[in-house]
Amino acid sequence: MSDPKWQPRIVAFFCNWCTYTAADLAGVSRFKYASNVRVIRLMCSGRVDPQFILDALAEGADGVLIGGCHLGDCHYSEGNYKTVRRFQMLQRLLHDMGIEEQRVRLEWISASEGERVKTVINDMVEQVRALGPLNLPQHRAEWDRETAHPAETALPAEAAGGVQLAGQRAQPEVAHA
Amino acid sequence: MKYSYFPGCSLKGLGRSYEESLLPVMKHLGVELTELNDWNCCGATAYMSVDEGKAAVLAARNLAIAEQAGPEDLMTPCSACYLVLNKTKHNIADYPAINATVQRALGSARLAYRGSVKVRHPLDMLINDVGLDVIKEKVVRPLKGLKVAPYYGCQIVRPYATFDDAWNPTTMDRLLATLGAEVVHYPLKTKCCGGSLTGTVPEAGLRLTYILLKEAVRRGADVIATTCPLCQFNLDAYHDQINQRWGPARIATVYFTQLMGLAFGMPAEQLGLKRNFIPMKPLPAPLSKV
Amino acid sequence: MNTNHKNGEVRIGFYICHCGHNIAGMVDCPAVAQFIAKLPGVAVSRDYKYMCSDPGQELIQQDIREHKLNRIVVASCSPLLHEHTFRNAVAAGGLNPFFFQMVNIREHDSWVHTDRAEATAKAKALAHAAVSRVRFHRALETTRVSINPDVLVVGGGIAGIHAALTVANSGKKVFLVERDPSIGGHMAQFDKTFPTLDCAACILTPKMSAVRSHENITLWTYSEVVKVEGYVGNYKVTVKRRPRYVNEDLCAGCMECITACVFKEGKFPDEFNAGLSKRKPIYIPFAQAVPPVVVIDPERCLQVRTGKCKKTCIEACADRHAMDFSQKEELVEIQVGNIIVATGFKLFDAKRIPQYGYGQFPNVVTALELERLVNSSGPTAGEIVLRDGRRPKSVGMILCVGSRDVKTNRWCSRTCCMHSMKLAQLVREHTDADVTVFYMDIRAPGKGYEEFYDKSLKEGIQFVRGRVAEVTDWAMAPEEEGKMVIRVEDTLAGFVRRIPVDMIVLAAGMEPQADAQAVRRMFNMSCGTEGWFLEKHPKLAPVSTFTDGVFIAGCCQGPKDIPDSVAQAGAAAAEAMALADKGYIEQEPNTAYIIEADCSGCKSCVPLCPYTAITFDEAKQKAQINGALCKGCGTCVASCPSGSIGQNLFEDEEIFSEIEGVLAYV
Amino acid sequence: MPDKPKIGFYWCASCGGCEEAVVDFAEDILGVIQAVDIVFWPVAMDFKKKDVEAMPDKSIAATLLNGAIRTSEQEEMARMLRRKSQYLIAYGACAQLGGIPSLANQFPREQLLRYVYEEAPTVVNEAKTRPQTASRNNGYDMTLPEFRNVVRTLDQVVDVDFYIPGCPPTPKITKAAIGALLEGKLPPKGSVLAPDVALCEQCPRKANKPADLSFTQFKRPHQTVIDPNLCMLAQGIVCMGPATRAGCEAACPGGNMPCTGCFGPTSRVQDQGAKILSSLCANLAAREEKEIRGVLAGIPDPVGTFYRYGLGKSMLRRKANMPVETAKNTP
Repeated sequence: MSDPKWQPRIVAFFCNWCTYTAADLAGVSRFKYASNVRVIRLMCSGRVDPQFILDALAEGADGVLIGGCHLGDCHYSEGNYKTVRRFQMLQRLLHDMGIEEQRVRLEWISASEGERVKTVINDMVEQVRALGPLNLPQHRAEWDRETAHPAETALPAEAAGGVQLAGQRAQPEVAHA
Repeated sequence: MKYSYFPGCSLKGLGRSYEESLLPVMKHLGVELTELNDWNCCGATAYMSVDEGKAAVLAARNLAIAEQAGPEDLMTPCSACYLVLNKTKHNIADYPAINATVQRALGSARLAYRGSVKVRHPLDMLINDVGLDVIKEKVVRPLKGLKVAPYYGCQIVRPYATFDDAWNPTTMDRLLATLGAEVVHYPLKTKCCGGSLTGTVPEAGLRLTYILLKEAVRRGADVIATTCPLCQFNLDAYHDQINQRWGPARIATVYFTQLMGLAFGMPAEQLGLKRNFIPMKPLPAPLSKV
Repeated sequence: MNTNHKNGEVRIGFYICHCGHNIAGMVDCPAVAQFIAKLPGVAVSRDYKYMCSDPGQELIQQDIREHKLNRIVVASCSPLLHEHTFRNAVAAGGLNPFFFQMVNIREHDSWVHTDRAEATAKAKALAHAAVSRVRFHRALETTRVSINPDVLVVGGGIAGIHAALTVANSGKKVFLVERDPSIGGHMAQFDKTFPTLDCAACILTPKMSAVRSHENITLWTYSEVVKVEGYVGNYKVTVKRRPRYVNEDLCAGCMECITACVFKEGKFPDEFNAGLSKRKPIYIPFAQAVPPVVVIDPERCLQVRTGKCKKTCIEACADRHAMDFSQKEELVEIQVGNIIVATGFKLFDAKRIPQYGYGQFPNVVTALELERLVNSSGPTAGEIVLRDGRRPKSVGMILCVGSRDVKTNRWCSRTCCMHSMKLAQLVREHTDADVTVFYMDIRAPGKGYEEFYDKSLKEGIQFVRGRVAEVTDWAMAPEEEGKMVIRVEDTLAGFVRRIPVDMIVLAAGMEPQADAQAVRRMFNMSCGTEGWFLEKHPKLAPVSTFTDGVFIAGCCQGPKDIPDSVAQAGAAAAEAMALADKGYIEQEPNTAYIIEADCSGCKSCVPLCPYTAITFDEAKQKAQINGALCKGCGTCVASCPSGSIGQNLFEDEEIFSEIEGVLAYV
Repeated sequence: MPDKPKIGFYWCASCGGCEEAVVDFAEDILGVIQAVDIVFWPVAMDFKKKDVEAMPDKSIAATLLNGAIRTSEQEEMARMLRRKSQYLIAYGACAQLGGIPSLANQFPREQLLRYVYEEAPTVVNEAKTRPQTASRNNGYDMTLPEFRNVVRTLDQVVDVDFYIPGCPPTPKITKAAIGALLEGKLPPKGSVLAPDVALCEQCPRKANKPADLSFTQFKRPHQTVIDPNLCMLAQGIVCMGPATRAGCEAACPGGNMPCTGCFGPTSRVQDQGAKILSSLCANLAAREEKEIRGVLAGIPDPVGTFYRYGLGKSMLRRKANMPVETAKNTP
């Protein structure tokens, strides 16, 4: 896609105790970095379900960044070990599914490394920018053009209480303005 | 014990007495030195400041040849060679750009350098490989009563303090003590000898040389022991000018290998000792017979 | 249970805070509010100057009443800062506080971005995510954990001592654990203290004995914490008590055993005198030691090492029977509610800067060694003398040794300027020597400190601005003979100087303790990159850590002088007491739970829990989670292969909708 | 009996095993035939497309459609049967999840055709002839369905009422489904007609799984002698059971083979592969990155292992950045 206005969209999952706090510190220190990363706070990088990463990519993220405490420093003592193990397999899976490893990154950033938040995010944004858009939703749309009518289930389904269930989700609305 | 041997230009020229003493001493200790085949300038002197890239290539060629020659460490006595070869080794490892230039140049001569060569200084290898106890056994004429100021010069411990402390090196002190000499405390052991400034800006260069000599004399040393051809020359060759400028500071400067030779009972002339401008003071008995 | 609420429609109230200019300066708040207003389920969407202010909170409560809101989203600063504030506001408005979600558009947005359009877009995305997520929130109850009022203080320096006394005076039990044989720390080694020059012993000793006599304080010296389990309010701590081979209760500190020791002379470097004097294998750390009982150095005592000794000490002790070579190392377990860590600092090893000649020239000493020399109870009874007994005619003091130097430590050790000036004045007092201080900057920021600097100048102490290049005994001029020469570029005069002196004092800086990393892991704290223990917030929570119930005081948090250490110790004590007096702490209800009907009993989750909160119920053939033990990391939730574990506040669908939300707007 | 409910069976991209599963009813098939009119079942009975087209919409009570959707014809039939049936039921793994055919979503269409018609070792085809959507053969116009770029699940093409999982579905759950259908005791639309709990609950080896299992290596079934009683995972054999819906009564573990996941995930899981990956990896014993990599090397093909039946329905669905080629079967 040769859209000059294209900006990478990166979803980040930061652990509450180290990386999220480091990002706060980066803010307090007024370090300036790229605005492409959207942070989702979890208590521990161990909470990062591989489904979250696949979903983020499937829903239109060009990259996913996971931030946790350094190995040995996990607030829950072992959580980040689970993360790094899952991560290694996920990387192979993504590779086999045609998604470049550099789109998904795992970084250990301790609560005091505010500056590292800046460097890691800037670095990753540039990395992903160089790779170009992933944009799986658009790919799916292209794939499905060959079916006569779009599948009914591709429309948003309403669940009880007027609440969308995560399971059957609409395509993300595209950029305003 | 086997080493590849890189003499460098000095040891074939001005500093030949260094080689003249080094080779027999090493032989005597059962150390086998194989001179590199077709070695070239190490890249020191003006080269480094004119074109670092070309200088690196020059040095790297020697490293490449050494790597080809075999697994032995590369021993080089001249401080300048020692520093430049080490520096190049580090730069090739640390800076991809330099590495690229070097490999490209080497490639055109069907050479390559994989980075495996260890560059060693004789002091390093004498203390850590041969060992002082072995050396002690070889001492037949201990240098009793000879007061020696150990002078290391600036290059072998800085910036890469690989085998000795950068501020207060002691390997030569320990070696000289093993030979039976009395090592005087010499706080200027790593200060600058004036380097090439002695030729280019004498008032600056010679002053530094003078300071070194003066301090050695003040400390009551009979002789300065050095590891560096340039230091040896500076400390040996300019006494007349120094005398005119600041007054006398007359003391001989010899290579530590020459003192080893004497202690091993080798005749002075075979050790190139006769080449000095300022000859070593007649030594207390029994050495004086030599 | 883990599906969204079924009770009618969702009515969301969204509020975006300007935070003065902090947010509004970079984010178009009204635009964000308008964007959010269009999203399904949003009933109210407003922007306001200061949401955390009373009127701001009142606004939320009013809207809850008037617009029947049942979900609240506030976009402002970090949840780590104000989540509690707004939850309380929501609760005051009559809603369950967990029907609330916070969006961090200050620390994570307005403060770190420079393009208004981009920052605004990001704010919209983050807000969109929160709005999508909050739909799924459920009413939750916080659980209360009761707090054991007893407090553990680790480290018996001035900080630990002050903290222990403060807590004990409030009527709570305190365990004070000190690694050395006596409490007192570095302060006990000092002679006088700046800027008042009152004697350290005079102000410290009373506090030390107060610790010993205090009915609420259990003092364990020569002991170390080796294990910490549990959580805020309920810590289980294991303390290793090393044998001192002397019964503390029976020993009267008469020291006859020391006189009687088979070692007639002191033979081993005396730690307290910084190695300037010698002690015997049996010794008393220093005159005012607390407890004032002797201790035996197991590495040195013949009896302990070989078992072959005349044991003259036992004879000397006679019928007091205080000597006890049968003592063994023991592990004691205690229960406390709060922990105050005050483990102090380590002095920079001046040998690491060889050009300053420490360890090479006998008359190069550290500031701490000089402290012992000027101290009347020190090895020279207060005489400032060179190693050969002469009195120095000239003394040079080198500042920032190991500090403010990229090659060693980058930080300023904060106390060295004042400390050195104090010593300079003492040297002038005790001798007629010229004193020259070599400094980069004189840092005297404190009450009466600048005045102290002036006093030093008036007393004729020379100040030379420049980083000393080297200390050498190479003399170039007659007046340099037999002296050490300090070579330095005088950056005010603008040339290189050689200054000969008899004695050189190195103001070695402060470093984190060698075992700081191990200690911080044990107490589950964080460290800054330099190795100092990390406070929860540099301004608003300076003595708290990221682990509830663990507080820090004194130099383990960073270099500081005595007044600051004491102030911090008081603060840490107050924090601990506040928790203890409240008696309980509300715990974030972010625990995981197993949906029993859905669990297949595959046991995959059981080994994952670091707190063994997950067990397998053989009867039901299902896994189950003990909510009291669960800390809410969510690792098991992410791992359950059949999606049968939920986590309050972090449900799958909540996170999925957040993902959708952040991606819904570029 | 005119008012017997009409039932249809149809197959799309599938191996035929699902049809076999119906035949596996054995005598019970008679019971079914008693209860219903089978109005469409190309495999077993001679019906033509036009017969169905002739029927009024919604006149078929239920159609059990198996197989994934790969060709234009399959899609067309699916849409028609959707129109004609009150209930359209995705029957079997391929219709529900894409099944094994959807593993083809890892490859571009052109590569598949080239391999099948030119490169496969058993193929002799110098002319490199490929099936054409339209051709003329001694005077007749011949057409073939178009081969699509993507393998789709049934519900990615038409609205689906219920799912009967399995490769193939067991007679038991099929009968239960048909029974519920006849008695009108149907769960909410979109339900999978099998227990919403993982297979371990039904697994005879469940009791023999240690509660503190952590993996030091992974083996594939042919690399070891499988203990007939011990939990597969406890033997280091990748078993999809914990991430797979129950209902088959652990047929494979019962037959001393690990579960490969054909019943798909529970309703609470969106991506079966991601979940088993998460669970298995979290429980590794290794701590150093190198060790971890070593242990995981025991699973050489993550996609084929974790998504053997579910790639078409997975979050990524198809290998990213793959071309969408012109809708003609010509090279």
